[in-house]
Amino acid sequence: MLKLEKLTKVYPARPGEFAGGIRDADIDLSAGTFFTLLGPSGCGKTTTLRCIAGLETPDSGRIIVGGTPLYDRQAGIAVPLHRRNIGMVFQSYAIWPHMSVFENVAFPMRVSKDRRYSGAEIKTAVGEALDIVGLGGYAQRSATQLSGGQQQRVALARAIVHRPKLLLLDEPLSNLDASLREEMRLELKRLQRELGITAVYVTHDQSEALAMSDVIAVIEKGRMVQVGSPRDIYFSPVNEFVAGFVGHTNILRGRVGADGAGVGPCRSVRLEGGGEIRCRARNGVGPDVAISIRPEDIVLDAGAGPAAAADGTQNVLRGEVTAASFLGNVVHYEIRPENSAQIFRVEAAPATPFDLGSAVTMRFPPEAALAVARG
Amino acid sequence: MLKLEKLTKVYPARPGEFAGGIRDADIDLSAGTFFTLLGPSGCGKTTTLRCIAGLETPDSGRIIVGGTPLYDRQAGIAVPLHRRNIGMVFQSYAIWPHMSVFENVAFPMRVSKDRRYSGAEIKTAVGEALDIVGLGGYAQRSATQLSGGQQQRVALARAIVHRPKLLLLDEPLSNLDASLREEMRLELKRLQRELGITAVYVTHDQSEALAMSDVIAVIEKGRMVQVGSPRDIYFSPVNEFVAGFVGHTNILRGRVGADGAGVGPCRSVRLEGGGEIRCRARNGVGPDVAISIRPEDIVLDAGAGPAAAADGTQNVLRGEVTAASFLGNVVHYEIRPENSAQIFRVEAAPATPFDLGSAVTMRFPPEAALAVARG
Amino acid sequence: PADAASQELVQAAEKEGTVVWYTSMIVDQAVRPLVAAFEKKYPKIDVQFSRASSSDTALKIVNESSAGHVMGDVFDGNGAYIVLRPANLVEPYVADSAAEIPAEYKGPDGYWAAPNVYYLSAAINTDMVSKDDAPKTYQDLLDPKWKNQMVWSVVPQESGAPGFIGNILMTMGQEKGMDYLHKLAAQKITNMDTSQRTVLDRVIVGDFPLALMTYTHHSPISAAKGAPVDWLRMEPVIASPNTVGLVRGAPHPNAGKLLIDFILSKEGQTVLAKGMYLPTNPNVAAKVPDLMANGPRPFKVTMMTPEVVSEGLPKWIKIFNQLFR
Amino acid sequence: MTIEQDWPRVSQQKAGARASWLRLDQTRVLVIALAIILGILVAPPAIILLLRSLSITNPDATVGGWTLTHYLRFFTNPDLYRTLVNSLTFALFSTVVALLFGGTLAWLVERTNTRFKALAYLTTVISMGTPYILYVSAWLFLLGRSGPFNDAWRTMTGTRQVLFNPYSLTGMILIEGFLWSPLVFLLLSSTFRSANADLEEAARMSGAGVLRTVWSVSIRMATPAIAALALFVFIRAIEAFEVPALVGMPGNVDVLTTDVYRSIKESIPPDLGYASAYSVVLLVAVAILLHFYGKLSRNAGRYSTVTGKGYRPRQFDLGKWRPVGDALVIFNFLIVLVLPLLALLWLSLLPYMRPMRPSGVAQFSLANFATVLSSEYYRTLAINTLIVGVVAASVGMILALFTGWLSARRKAGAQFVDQLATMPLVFPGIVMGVAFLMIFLSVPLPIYGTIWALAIAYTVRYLPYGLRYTYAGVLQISNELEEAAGASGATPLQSLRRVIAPLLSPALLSGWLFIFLIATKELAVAVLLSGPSSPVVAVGMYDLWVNGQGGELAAFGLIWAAVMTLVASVFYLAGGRAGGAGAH
Ligand SMILES: Nc1ncnc2c1ncn2[C@@H]1O[C@H](COP(=O)(O)OP(=O)(O)OP(=O)(O)O)[C@@H](O)[C@H]1O
Ligand SMILES: Nc1ncnc2c1ncn2[C@@H]1O[C@H](COP(=O)(O)OP(=O)(O)OP(=O)(O)O)[C@@H](O)[C@H]1O
Ligand SMILES: [Mg+2]
Ligand SMILES: [Mg+2]
Repeated sequence: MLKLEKLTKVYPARPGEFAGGIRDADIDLSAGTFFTLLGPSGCGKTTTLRCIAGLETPDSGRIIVGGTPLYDRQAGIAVPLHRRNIGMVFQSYAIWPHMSVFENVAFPMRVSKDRRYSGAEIKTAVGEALDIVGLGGYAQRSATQLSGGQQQRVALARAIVHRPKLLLLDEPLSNLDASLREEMRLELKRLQRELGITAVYVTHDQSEALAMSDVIAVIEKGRMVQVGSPRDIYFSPVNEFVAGFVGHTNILRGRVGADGAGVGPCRSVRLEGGGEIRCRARNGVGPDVAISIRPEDIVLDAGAGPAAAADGTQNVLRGEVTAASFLGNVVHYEIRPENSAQIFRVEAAPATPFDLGSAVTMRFPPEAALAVARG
Repeated sequence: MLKLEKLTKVYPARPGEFAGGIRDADIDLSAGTFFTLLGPSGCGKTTTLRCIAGLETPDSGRIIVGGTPLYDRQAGIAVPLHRRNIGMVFQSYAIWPHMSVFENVAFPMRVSKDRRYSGAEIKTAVGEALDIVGLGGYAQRSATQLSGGQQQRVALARAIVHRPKLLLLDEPLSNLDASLREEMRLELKRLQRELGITAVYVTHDQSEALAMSDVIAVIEKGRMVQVGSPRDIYFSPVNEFVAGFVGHTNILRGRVGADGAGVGPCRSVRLEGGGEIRCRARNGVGPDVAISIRPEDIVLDAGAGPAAAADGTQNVLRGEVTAASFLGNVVHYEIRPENSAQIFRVEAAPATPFDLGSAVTMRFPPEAALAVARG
Repeated sequence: PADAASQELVQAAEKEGTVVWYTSMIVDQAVRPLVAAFEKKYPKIDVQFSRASSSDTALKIVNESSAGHVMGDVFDGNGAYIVLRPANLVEPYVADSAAEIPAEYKGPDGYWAAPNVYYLSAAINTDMVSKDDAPKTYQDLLDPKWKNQMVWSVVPQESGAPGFIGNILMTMGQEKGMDYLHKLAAQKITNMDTSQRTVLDRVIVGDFPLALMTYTHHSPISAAKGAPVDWLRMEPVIASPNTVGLVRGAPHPNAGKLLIDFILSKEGQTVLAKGMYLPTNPNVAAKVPDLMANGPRPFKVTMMTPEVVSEGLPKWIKIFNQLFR
Repeated sequence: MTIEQDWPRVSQQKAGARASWLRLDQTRVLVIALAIILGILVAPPAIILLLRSLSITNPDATVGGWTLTHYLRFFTNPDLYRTLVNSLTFALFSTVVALLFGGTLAWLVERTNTRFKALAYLTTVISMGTPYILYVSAWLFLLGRSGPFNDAWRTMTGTRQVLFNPYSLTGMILIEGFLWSPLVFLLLSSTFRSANADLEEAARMSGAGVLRTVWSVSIRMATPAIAALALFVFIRAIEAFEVPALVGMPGNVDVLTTDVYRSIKESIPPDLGYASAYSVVLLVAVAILLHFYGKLSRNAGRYSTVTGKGYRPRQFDLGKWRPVGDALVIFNFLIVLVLPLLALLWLSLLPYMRPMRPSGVAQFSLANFATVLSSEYYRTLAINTLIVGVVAASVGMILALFTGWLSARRKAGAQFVDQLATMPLVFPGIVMGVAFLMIFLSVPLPIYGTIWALAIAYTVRYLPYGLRYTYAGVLQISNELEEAAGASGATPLQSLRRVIAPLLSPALLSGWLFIFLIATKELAVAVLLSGPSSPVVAVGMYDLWVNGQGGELAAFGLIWAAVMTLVASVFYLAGGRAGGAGAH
């Protein structure tokens, strides 16, 4: 459905240096895919979106939607944006201040080319859209009288009201509270499934990305470093950056031991800080690796911990609690292991709290530790 | 430090009806407090902030900062905003498009009344501020060439550059990715502690609120329904709304049994759906109550579960998995109990997944269930 | 000799040092040459002039004096005089140099005198109208061939359409005159609310073959440069003396008198004559003698003295509005 | 609905106002200061206007005795109806012409990738720099009976009839329309320059084509500017003397002002009573119009395009329509600039006026230019005029900046100041001239007869225009940008200087340019106020004009236009660079 080939659009700052944009983006999505662009602020998500929308002219590459090329540098094709039949939510909501909420949402139908909508049709369609975003009562409000979140929701309603084939969403929920955001996620997902819309979704909230997406692309400094399913991205990140960016993790640097010895697929890695750890390894990672251990995979025990830990099946580290922060359903602990400066981050249930300074033992199975490329 | 007395500012739509704003806000914060306004979109957070800043003229009430009244309807006091010496981050970043990033951030110092800053001072101060928000290299960029998140960070830098006594932050991190957001949180917190700044923070991210705040006010439809410490808010919400809004929870409605009988502080509550549950109760809640059970407090077992569950010490419910969504560190399950339509939401570690449709048992201790006022 | 002003006047004037002249004359044909000549003769006196239409000139002086802040010393232009006289803002002064000027160019009791005279008559585009087709008399204007072909300036002064009407009424008498005017109105003359000169240019470019009420001296000026234009001796031709006068309460009365003296003098008039103006002093030769009523080819004139005009103008304008709008 | 929406906001306004009345902050001081300054500048002429309209002018030019005859004359005028209809048609259509022509051009130049944009500016500046009478007469010459068009037509068809008669209502409309299209161009170009591309792109994304986008977003967002322009051109056309006199009268097309014009001309000294009465009537009408216009700022948020979030000015890609855009720009260049200038050039090269025929070429000479350039008289004229122009434009725009800002932000008492500053719009030149004549004569200061008298008069006369530029400009700037400045500790004046003014620079530039260009060719006031020591170009022009030295006049006009263009361009470029983000 959506296909990007070597799509490039960079903003040159001083000659040579890279100021921002997107480089050599390659993507091929089947219809109905929920595709998410994930990446740090300023990495090029919006730029990519704007290129697909036709708001920016790429420097090179091709954009193909449903078989028809929308942009092709060589062939000199560049379909004007209003012919692309795309729904879009702008990061700056771009609500028209001179129109009422209703008019804002109705606009795409009023100007639709494929067919004229009757007043009644528009009224119902807009009504639905507003209900979906939870602004039922606000139709007649002037757009200037809305709160930030409400404006954002109007933008969303405007993007979905005419059921486009392709939906581009630039952080559409960033200003909504958790529960509302969740509601809207579900609504969006439902809509997208029912109508078989292909959605390109920009978010900075990884849990959102993991929960909603069929495919995720992680962008770093304008390059797509990994494209894959949520579980791929989360459980087998290609490198340190992805591992660190998607979800919290503890990164240890080390060198794969010369002997590939170990139980099953396990490797043993000699840590820079000293000490050794047994872990899975992405195949093909060179001797110098970064090891990622998710906080939630580490089990905390008070003091020396149970004898069970003694046997060689698990990695065991002793340390001391240096910080704890309460997040409701979990508590984040920071733990300094003996003989290493590297602070560990561990999640545990709030039921049995550990005090600051108390000695603890960290346990995690080799499967929970993954060796990936550095950088 | 910051004191609000019956602060009211409403936007009446049609006469009578309440369109939005804030009503009868009462707060008294000691210096250096990190105070968070939490509430659904459109509940009146920004309005409150704008009143404190002096951008809106309240309908009634008083605003006192550090002993000096900034606004007092009766006394006819209304200190103009530029004399209030505050730092503010606007929800719409309000970056000045005609200035470079540097000039945007330098502005508060250039116009400062209490003293003139030398060019050098300004340069260093701005440099620091930009580093804090991670925009070191961007000083000379034109403000119109920034990404959304970068603009937001410029706004933040501008607010903190002149070390104000009072800091008003309206969703200052909403457009940043998880890891960056975390970094900035810590930076903010550090700054606020070191300088003893009092901060009023608006966020829609409850984990952020819980992690950062000393005091949280939960606002519903313009009213502050609960003001308290993060743990208060999370563990003993005053009512259904707060319980539901701060963190996920499962709400069951029921009636406290006539007999106050039960182990320790426990009450037994007869559920509307039928069945009975034993739980803690906020003292003074009437016979009709809502019971909140946090998803993370519920333990899931396959099938009938261990015999342990049989004894009366724990509440036990059998049900079937109807949905599961993967969030990285946890999996969210939706579970329909036998003999009840009420869907339960449960969090479990991804280690041992349950399949859709499989039968499970839910266990939770009475302490994990809290009876609160309805509505 | 007559054109040498009395010594004491000169001294008094030189003491005042400057003189301010509100003029309605053309700056580089008349004003600047005159000023130059005057300052050459009296180096100690500096002449400042300000050019405006005679009605604006009047407006200024009236306001200045009512504010007790008179700036102008000397003024010229019929229009101005007609206003200033009844407003009692004109200082009578009989210049010695005026002695040679015929009586008809001087006010009854020394309120004004004219250094030059304007004649107004019809003019044709010689490319479009041959000498013999050209109308000879006012009656000829009624010929159907001139219908829609005539243009005139309708500035509400004796030098515009109202002047023409006045001339007719004065020469033909009331009812014969009115009868003629009715017929003329039927010829549908094009009204142009611009200066007579601009109207003449319309004839030169050929927008119209025939124009009424043009300054006779303008035609030879253009003709000299090759323009296809000539003026018609349609008698009686309108003669309008250009009055010069002294402002009452002038800040520099003596210098003012001296300037007037100079303008009226033979010397002054010679300068004017160079600029194609028509001198009133019989001893000064006009550049184109034919233009003079008393020249080699004399013609009858109707003299529009300020007195005549101020008495008749309102009536003429009324008639004009009734018949020709 | 709107009422219901409005009343609470009004009451909020009041509440805000009341609170702010409790203290004497900068804005209040500013309002009061402006009220005083403007009061001093505007009130006297206004009062004189009113008095004149109610009093008899005696034949000896003294003013005395009260009367209503002037008003009666207006309302009992037998062909009031006919002239009224003519006036309205004239005003309405010339407004449409000006808006369509200037507006389209402004949009093309500022918001699209059309080529030859420089031409558009050149055209505007030069055509505004060219003296009024010259411009009009050039057109009359072109379209006149013996003008090239009719000439060609006759030679082709052999008839003695004319193809087009400029002395007609159509002619009046076209000429007046073209005369004002530069004003439209300048104001709208500054407006469009500050348009927010995000809002337009959102419309495109919703499936709207370029035109639809322009119609439903760009134009709507520009409402304040457009409304202001409509207001202006309409009023100016209703009260215009020149075109009705020069073009209308010969064609016997009478409009309301024809009668007024006569009333001034027919009596010496001019009887200003009727003219004053007329302008008083207009004043009332304008006041009403302005009242509604003022409502625009009630919810200013509707027009704020320069926001603090994702504000990126970008341009439309016309795609295959680009050549059409180019064509339009060039057409404008030819019609509004090249043709009239050619006519002037033709006249200036000939010893006397001749129709545009090859035969004329034989007589070409530079004599006229030589005379002008050699005469030091003209040089003084030029210098005086430049000084007056620069002063008037600068002072005018400063006052306009403050007034426009206060009024657009609905500060307490600002409406009044606004009204005050707008009054001069309806003063006929001559009435204003006389008024200032009387004022300067009666004040002890030695202003009368100096160029400062002119400078002051022009400042007042053109303040209304400057004001509309700034007012519409401020409405475009989102209030939050100012709030942010305030929250950062900037006093209102500081935020005005550091935030509003820079963002407003496009409007300020255009306004300055407009006043400068139009003031330097103003005649009615000039003739009355320029004393012996302060002659200005306009007076020199008038002299040449009545003297019919067409050639010399044309030469002078061309040289003058060149000078103005030079000055204007220098200023514009300099300002444009200073203008920062606002200007491109
Ligand atoms: N100028 C106004 N006129 C009328 N109603 C308004 C105005 N501004 C805000 N409101 C309404 O007041 C309510 C509170 O607005 P506010 O901006 O405080 O919400 P908020 O808590 O900041 O929401 P969000 O988290 O979405 O920003 C909203 O329902 C909004 O519609
Ligand atoms: N018009 C421009 N000129 C120069 N650089 C630009 C321009 N627009 C964006 N950039 C730069 O390009 C980079 C990518 O911008 P983009 O808006 O795509 O980031 P993003 O991924 O959307 O970030 P965010 O999550 O903060 O919105 C940023 O570093 C930004 O500074
Ligand atoms: Mg972005
Ligand atoms: Mg808000």
